[in-house]
Amino acid sequence: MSTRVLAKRRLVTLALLRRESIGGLYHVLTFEDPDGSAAQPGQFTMVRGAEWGDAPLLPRPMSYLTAGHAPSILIKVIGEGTLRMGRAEPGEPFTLLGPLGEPWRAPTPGRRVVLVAGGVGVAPLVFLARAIVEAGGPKPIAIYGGRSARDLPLDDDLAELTELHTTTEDGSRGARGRVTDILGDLLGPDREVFTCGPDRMMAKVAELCALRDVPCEVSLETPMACGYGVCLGCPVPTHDGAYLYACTQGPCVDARRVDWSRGDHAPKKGAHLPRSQT
Amino acid sequence: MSTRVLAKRRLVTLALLRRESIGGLYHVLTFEDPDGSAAQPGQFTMVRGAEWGDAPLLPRPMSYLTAGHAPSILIKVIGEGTLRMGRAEPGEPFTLLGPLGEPWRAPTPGRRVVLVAGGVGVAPLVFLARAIVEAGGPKPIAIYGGRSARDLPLDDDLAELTELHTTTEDGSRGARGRVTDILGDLLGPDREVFTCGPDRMMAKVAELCALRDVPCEVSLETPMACGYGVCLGCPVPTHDGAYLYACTQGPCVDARRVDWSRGDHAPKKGAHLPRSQT
Amino acid sequence: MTRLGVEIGGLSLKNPVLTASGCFGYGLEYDDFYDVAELGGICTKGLSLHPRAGNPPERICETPAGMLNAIGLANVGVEAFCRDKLPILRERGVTVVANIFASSIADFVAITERLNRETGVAAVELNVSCPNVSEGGIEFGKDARMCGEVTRAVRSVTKLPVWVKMSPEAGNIVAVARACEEAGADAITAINTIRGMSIDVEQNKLRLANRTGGFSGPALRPIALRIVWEIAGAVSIPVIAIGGVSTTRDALEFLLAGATAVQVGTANFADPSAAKRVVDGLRAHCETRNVTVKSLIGSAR
Amino acid sequence: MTRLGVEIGGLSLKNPVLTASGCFGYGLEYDDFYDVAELGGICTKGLSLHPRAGNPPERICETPAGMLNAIGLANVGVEAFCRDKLPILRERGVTVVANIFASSIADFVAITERLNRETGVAAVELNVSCPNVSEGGIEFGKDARMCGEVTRAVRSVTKLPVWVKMSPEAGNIVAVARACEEAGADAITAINTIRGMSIDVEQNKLRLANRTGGFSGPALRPIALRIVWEIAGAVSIPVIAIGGVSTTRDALEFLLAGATAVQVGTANFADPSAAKRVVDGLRAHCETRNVTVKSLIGSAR
Ligand SMILES: Cc1cc2nc3c(=O)[nH]c(=O)nc-3n(C[C@H](O)[C@H](O)[C@H](O)COP(=O)(O)OP(=O)(O)OC[C@H]3O[C@@H](n4cnc5c(N)ncnc54)[C@H](O)[C@@H]3O)c2cc1C
Ligand SMILES: Cc1cc2nc3c(=O)[nH]c(=O)nc-3n(C[C@H](O)[C@H](O)[C@H](O)COP(=O)(O)OP(=O)(O)OC[C@H]3O[C@@H](n4cnc5c(N)ncnc54)[C@H](O)[C@@H]3O)c2cc1C
Ligand SMILES: Cc1cc2nc3c(=O)[nH]c(=O)nc-3n(C[C@H](O)[C@H](O)[C@H](O)COP(=O)(O)O)c2cc1C
Ligand SMILES: Cc1cc2nc3c(=O)[nH]c(=O)nc-3n(C[C@H](O)[C@H](O)[C@H](O)COP(=O)(O)O)c2cc1C
Ligand code: FES
Ligand code: FES
Repeated sequence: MSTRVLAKRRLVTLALLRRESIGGLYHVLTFEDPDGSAAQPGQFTMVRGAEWGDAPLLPRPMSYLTAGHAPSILIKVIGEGTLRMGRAEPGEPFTLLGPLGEPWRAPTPGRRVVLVAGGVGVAPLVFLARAIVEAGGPKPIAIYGGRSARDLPLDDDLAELTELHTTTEDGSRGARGRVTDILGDLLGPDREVFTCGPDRMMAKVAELCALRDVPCEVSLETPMACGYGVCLGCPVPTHDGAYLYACTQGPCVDARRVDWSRGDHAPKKGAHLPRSQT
Repeated sequence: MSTRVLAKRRLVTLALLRRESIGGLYHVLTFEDPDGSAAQPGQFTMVRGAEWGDAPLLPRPMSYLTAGHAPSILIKVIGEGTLRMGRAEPGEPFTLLGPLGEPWRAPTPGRRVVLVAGGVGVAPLVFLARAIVEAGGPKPIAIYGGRSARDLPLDDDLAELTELHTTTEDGSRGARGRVTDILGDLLGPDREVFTCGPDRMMAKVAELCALRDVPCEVSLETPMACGYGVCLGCPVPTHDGAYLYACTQGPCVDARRVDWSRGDHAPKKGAHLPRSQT
Repeated sequence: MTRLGVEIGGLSLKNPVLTASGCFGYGLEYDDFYDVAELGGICTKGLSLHPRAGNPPERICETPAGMLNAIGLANVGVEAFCRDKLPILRERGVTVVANIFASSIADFVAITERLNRETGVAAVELNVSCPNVSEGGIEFGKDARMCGEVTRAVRSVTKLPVWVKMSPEAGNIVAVARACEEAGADAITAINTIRGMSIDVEQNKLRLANRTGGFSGPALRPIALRIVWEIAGAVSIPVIAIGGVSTTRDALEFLLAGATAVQVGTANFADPSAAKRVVDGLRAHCETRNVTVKSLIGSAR
Repeated sequence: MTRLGVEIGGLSLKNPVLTASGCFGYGLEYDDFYDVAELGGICTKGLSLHPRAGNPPERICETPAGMLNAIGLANVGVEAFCRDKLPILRERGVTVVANIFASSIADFVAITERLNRETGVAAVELNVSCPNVSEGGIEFGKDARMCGEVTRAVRSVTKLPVWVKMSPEAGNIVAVARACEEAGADAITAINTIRGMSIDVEQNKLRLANRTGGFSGPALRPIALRIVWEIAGAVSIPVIAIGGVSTTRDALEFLLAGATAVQVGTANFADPSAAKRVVDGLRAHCETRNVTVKSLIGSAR
């Protein structure tokens, strides 16, 4: 599966091939790429409607769900950009800048892969699971959690590719609770974890893995302006008091590098800064 | 036909029923209006895509081509707003604020109407011609000019409703030249003119009418922000050195009120102001 | 206490949403749309001592998520306003803030004295910051001392609440606001437009006859928000926010930053009911959360 | 003479398109896209005497047709730049403008002296106007006298062309530009960002950890254009325009207004080849019309 040689980054204008509305706020967008995308699992692309004009201004970072001649992304509608993506019609042109960032590192031979997914974080993990299975690797275990059954997009893909455990906070599917409630039982010395989802989930997963000395790879999510290393808008605090840049040094990194207690990954604090002004 | 009682202005969100591309840069957009629009010929509407977001910001003034339950407009693609209109698909929602402005005044009984159209200025004149014909009035004469045959959208509507004379600068349709080259022959004491088109054309039409003492009604075109009288962005110079506001005192006005030599209707001068700065 | 009500100096507003000067005419064009008395208030088009015809066309042009205007303060003059417009507004129960401007302190005082003779004016808003006329006061607006003087002069001749509208082009806007507070202003309004320019490159000419125009609309909002935050932290009188408000979300952004009320400007052009929509949206927001507008003010600080 | 070439002080640029500081890294991330040597030049991320880690997240957020950034001048420091980045750029024939900033005149001088020892630096651009760090120089940038002093000090220690980058927040930006011209600047760069703010109303918190951030992108363009017009009318050294340039049309707008060159900033984010597209577009524009870029400069004035 994935090698360390990363494909050349390209900015291409691709027509939307199809948009599948898969329930709730989720859609899968598939593009037509005559040249084919050589993205590896864990890499992402900066996506923008070619006809958006001056606003929304910035492209949106989206993990590849699949690559090749029909690259696809899974989106959750949360703001103006994803709203537009969620109502795009086939034929609509989008610019995609990619593949970007560090992919998932190659699974360690001899260790069984445990995927821990939350919400749209499932996309790069489905891509990874498919790559592992296609390469003939051992079927990964997956834990997939959300608030309710509606918040588990692509659960059927994961069910097909992995030994799947689901959790929902309201108990509407799988075990009631969170992924981290059942993760402990699935960790072991012959396992390794790949996780993508909300920060708080990933921080907790990283903590559990660290306690059990299980390797843990996370995919970081931060706002990004450029996605390719020039704006310095995507810092993630590291333990040495410095930052790593999620777009070029991530998004996939060893969980131990991240200082989950600092910065945006810590509880939101912006509003509670001391009140002195100007 | 049209009476002086103007319909209440409404801001409505209407779905695009169909867009007909009628060659060149021209499209006819027809909307679905369950309540029906009571617009009169010469009135306009401020049109904006309901999903445009923050840019383009302002609605675009467009003359009604038809009213009723399927109000329509003729657009020429010239910038970002009309570009978007020109690629809108059925179902796309638009906001329309209208009907706005002063319609054409009622034709004077006993006078034969001469319509002088240039480019998209044809829309409010087709509407007027249809109203006259439907009211059983005498068939209007029309002169319709453009650079070439491609620049005469809706010429067939006009041909059906009026005794049509066309002019093109390249001679590709009708007489070679401009509308004002043949207008003189069609003026007379029993005639009256309604004109809409580029400023320079209307200024010349107004001049010819004034010389022959033929009543002339023009439809003014200026940039507009609000379209309903509050921004004061649409002044047109009048002979008393003051301004009339095109959106509420126009767009249809007696040509004699306008001072064609001042302001935007005069040759562009903005760039040639004296150089003193700040 | 009502859920939406706020106080600005001595003045109670039924809700914190007003319309911005120059973007709402004299409030009389809205009969077809809604009852303007439902708003917290309206600010009139800027009134001068004598009527003004305004600048030649073009007066407006669009820019990314914003627009430029160089209306040149066309207005009917304070006399015609008092005679023709105010009686109708008063009759309808509209809370009317008279936005006024002049090129001398004497004229500011004269306009105020004319307004003193009327009932139905809720406050005067001093436009010391219009960018579009050479004598329009932006020089007042950029200078703390002069701004304070204008405020003091108007303050001394009227019992009406006095609001002063800030120019974002002042080098030290906080100092200007403080000077106005000291001079007796009841509230600070922020912000007026910033001067911008646009060139039609095909025709190689400036888009506005006046060359520059005031920049407004959503694009301006982040700058306005920063300035409102700064001023609200520096003065103890209420701050009324303006700049790119078109949705309830936008209004909340300013309220949370410390504004006591907001004014809706450019948004009226695309939607004449914009301000009414914001009132309704704030009401729904507060009802859902069972909070008052007052409790929201400054809560992000 | 080439069709696209321009001169800025003694420096000849092959075309009038540069990339703006902070929006292009150190010019080394573009191998996959195009040859950066095809540009008129690049301005480096702001360099300080010592490396800086920058501000905590969130550092960026989007606004209507614009964005805010509070990077906090994260950079590798002038030493590492000279050691690790400059040799590669020099090797490739890239025209490199070193954007530098400091909180004291002594540090501005020290950075410049370090750069003096290198070949391959085409000019220094003094960032006296970064809004995102308290010691970052915006106070220099708002004050004509101080700005002149910084310029004079740097001028006196280097033979490199000195460009000074204006803060749009100066109350009297023309006076600042003139002071820099008098102090020996070879060019004025305008503009840096204006401070803005954004609040997430759902979470009731500021979007940026630094509270305020610099406002950039298309939304800023009308303000930048007005300022460039004003400065170009007031100084006789070249003006290099920045602010929302993303298309050929935008670049032309500034050239016609009197700028000798433009810098492309935020537009690089959505399209890494944005600056190259503008070069190609200007070439096509000039070839079609058989004109030179020089002949366009200031032609709308
Ligand atoms: C490496 C990476 C991979 C991602 N993969 C996916 C994916 O596969 N599917 C998916 O639905 N989402 C994914 N996201 C999150 C996605 O980028 C945001 O949901 C999206 O940018 C929101 O845009 P908007 O316009 O709808 O929201 P708005 O709130 O309107 O966005 C405003 C601005 O904030 C930024 N922003 C808002 N939320 C986020 C966020 N959570 N992360 C980063 N930037 C944000 C936007 O990019 C934009 O610049 C990924 C993010 C990163 C960094
Ligand atoms: C009363 C009236 C009726 C009109 N009827 C029609 C019609 O039936 N069909 C049609 O195609 N056009 C009509 N126009 C012109 C039409 O409004 C403009 O072509 C349109 O606004 C251009 O928008 P844009 O975004 O494509 O161009 P841009 O150049 O991108 O527009 C930028 C800004 O300039 C304004 N603007 C640009 N050109 C004009 C113009 N000629 N007149 C007014 N504002 C302009 C736009 O509204 C916008 O605010 C009418 C104008 C008026 C005033
Ligand atoms: C067309 C127009 C005319 C304006 N006229 C005035 C005026 O007469 N007096 C004044 O104080 N402000 C005037 N303004 C400024 C607005 O009141 C407001 O401060 C500014 O537009 C920013 O708010 P907005 O972004 O909501 O429009 C005008 C603005 C516009 C767009
Ligand atoms: C993310 C980011 C970082 C920036 N960093 C710097 C910097 O280090 N030094 C500087 O002088 N300007 C910096 N700027 C300002 C830009 O160089 C430019 O002046 C501004 O963004 C306006 O141009 P634009 O609208 O084309 O982006 C930065 C801008 C952005 C968006
Ligand atoms: S997103 Fe620009 S550096 Fe990471
Ligand atoms: S367009 Fe606003 S007053 Fe006419």
